[in-house]
Order: sequence, then structure tokens, then C-alpha cells
Amino acid sequence: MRVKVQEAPFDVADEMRGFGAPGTGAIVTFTGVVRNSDSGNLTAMEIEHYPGMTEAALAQIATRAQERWQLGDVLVIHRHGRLIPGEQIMMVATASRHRKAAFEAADFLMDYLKSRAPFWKKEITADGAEWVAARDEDEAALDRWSPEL
Amino acid sequence: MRVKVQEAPFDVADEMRGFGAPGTGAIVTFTGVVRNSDSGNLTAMEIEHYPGMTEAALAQIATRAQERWQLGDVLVIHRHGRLIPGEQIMMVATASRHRKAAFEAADFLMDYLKSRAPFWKKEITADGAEWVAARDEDEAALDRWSPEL
Amino acid sequence: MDVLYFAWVRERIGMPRERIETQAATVADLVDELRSREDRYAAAFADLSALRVALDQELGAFDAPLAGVREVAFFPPMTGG
Amino acid sequence: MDVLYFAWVRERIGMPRERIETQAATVADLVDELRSREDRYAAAFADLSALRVALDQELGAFDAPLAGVREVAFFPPMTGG
Repeated sequence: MRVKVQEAPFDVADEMRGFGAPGTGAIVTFTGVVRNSDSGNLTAMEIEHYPGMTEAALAQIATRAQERWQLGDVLVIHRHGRLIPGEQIMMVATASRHRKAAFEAADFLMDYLKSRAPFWKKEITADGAEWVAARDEDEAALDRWSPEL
Repeated sequence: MRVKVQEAPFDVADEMRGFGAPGTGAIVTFTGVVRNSDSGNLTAMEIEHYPGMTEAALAQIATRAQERWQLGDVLVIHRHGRLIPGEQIMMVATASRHRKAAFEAADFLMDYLKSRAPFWKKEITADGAEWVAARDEDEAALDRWSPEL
Repeated sequence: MDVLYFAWVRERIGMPRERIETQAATVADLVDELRSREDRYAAAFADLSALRVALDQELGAFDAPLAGVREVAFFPPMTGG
Repeated sequence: MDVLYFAWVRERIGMPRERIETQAATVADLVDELRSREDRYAAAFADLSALRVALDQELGAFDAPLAGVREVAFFPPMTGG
């Protein structure tokens, strides 16, 4: 298991080198990219985080995934700082014997990262800056994994 | 959309270069790896396919995914021939604005690839060769996407 | 008509493809015709529930008509991925 | 006790952290104490349903006791991923 919180960009191929374990049959990766606004006027996305708690929260979420599914490997990377549209924000990867576990665990990691890891996004446009509001559907997505909390 | 059927190995990083589209916020990849048998005695996995029909079936499955979800990009690669444990067999990748569509579409592609694309696996061990039997649960997995057929 | 065999169907019949002149109206009729030829065909087509068929490279059914079809393929359930 | 603020809570209060000596028994008591200090605190803590709290870097509840806690953080719902 590897969890990284960093300002620097990451390279998916570099991060995935040697990922997995003997017996791995399925690897799923999710990569989040800074998406421009519908009007295309996004200058940057600033990501604030809570040093210390962030690492602990990501490690806790990854550990829960490992307790729930048989995973040969888990990777979570999340950036902070100022990013521009098209840049990679974060990634998760899961390795398992079978595809179902790898898919479910990656989906689970994303849902928990979204609403339980202490990151806050601010959108910077020519018109000013605005904090991204949490979406009810992201919170609701966690119910799928109940009884996890 | 890109669909490839090939004997040669592929490099995920090479294949993913330029993947996505303006507006992409989420990229999911699935990579299938030749898993050794539980007893660790697998010498090779031979994959037979139906040239012509294979390409058409993969393109049809990818098109269905594009009709069902808003995808900025779709990639499907499947190898045939003789592979050894640890080698990559196949991959799918999906790009979308939001993570839910990217995850679901990748999951859908895998379920359809498993049971609707004309590939047949044969396991070669020191004791002989045996065709891999289709699993009822793979066929049942398709019901999740009903009314697709 | 070209008839193709894959995986263990190919192995039991002993060849990957052959050209067959037939008056069979449906896939099932063609199967009956093949079964009556030789034991190796009878062995390959012993259990139709273990087989799939494609007509001109599209999955089809055993009661499908053969009129106009140029290529029929028989094979076990697929195991890709 | 160290009190930390993030995102718009930090912006409204105007600083990322401060050291507070308090006798507050619970998080809610601490919030009341802060609100009564100055308008900027009252503005930041106007709607508790829009806020989350962490006690020693673990998510907690507003009725949680503060005994033994060394670090309290206030912030809006998280928007990672």
C-alpha cells in the first residue's frame, strides 16, 4: 500500500511500475483531471489540504479497502496547490485476483476520497475565485458502501 | 474510439498518451494480467480468436458503451497467441466528464468482453492443456446491464 | 458455405474450417447433417447447450435460417477478458 | 489548544490557525465562545450544518468533549478527488 500527498505532478506510468503482486489478474486505475468549466473560463484550480490529517485519512481509506476486498496492492496519490485545466489531480489504483474486487475497491476509494479526505477545491476564473461546493450526490454515494462510515 | 486485436504486447503508458478529450475529468483503465494457477504450475495461456468477428464484436461493444454513457474516449485492446503468467492480456480505458460514467462504462466493457467477444483461453501446464470453461457468474454479470443483450 | 470451428470444437473435428455445400434450411439442420457424417462431428456437436454459433460473424441462434449466409462458425462459450 | 481553519472558514476568520486557552467542555461550547468574540467568527460559524470539525485530525461531532484534545479544526465539507 502506498499513499502520497504532493504538490508535484505525477506520472501514471512511473507510479504503476511494479504495481501488483504475485497472483494479480486485474488492475484498475482511476485518474482525476482538472476539468475546465462549461464556459471554458477556468484559469486554475487551487487545492488546499490539512497536512497530517490528509495522509492519515488517505491511509485509513486505503486500509478499509484492503480489509473489505482481497487486494494485492493499493495506491493513492492526491495533489494540492495550484493546478491548471488538463492537469492530473489525483489517482488511485487497485490490484486483485479478479476484476470485480479491483473495480469495486477503486470505486470505493474514489467515493471516500471525495467526501472524507480533507481537501478543498477553489476555482479561479477571470471573474474571481469560488470554493467548490460539496455535492449531495457525493455524500449519498457513500451509502452504497454502508455499513462503512 | 480505438479497438485493437493484436499478438504483440502493449504498453499502457504508450496507449494512454493523448487519451481523453477536452472536458475529460475522469479516466478509468482496466488491465487484465495472466494469473498463474493456484498451484503455480501454469506454463502459458494460449488465446485463440476469430479474426474479423473479433474486431467487429469489440467495436460493437465499445459503440454500445458510447451510446449508453457520455464518453470522451474509449480504448479496447485484446491480445491473442501464447502468453506467459504476468503478461498483460488486455486493457480497456474510458474517459468521461464524471467518475461514475467512466467507472460504469469500463465495468460494462469488461463484462461484455468476457462473454461476447470471440476469444477462447487454453491453459498449458506440465500436465497438459485445458480449455478454460466459461463461468456462469460471467454470463450472469451481463444481467446487470439489462436491457442490453 | 464456409464453416469454421474454434477452440475444442476445432480440436474435436480436427480442422479449423471447411467448405460445405448444403441444402440445410437452418443451423440446426446443418448440425444434424454434420453429426451424421462422422463420429468426430457427432462428438463435437453432442451437446448444443455447450455451443455457440455465429452467422456471418454475428452471434446467432440454432434455429436461425441459413438462406443467404456465407459463413457459419461453431465454438464454445467465449472466455475473453 | 490549537484551532485550525481551512478553506472559506479560514478566509472568513482571516487566519489559518491560532492558539486558544479555553474551558469549553465540548466543540459546540468552543464554537459559542468563538462566535461571541467578533463578527468574523460569527460569520464563519453562522451555519454549523455547513461545517465539519476534526479533533486531533479525526473527523468528529459538534457535541464531542474537548477533554484531552490538542488540535481542533473547522472546515467546510470536503471536496477532494
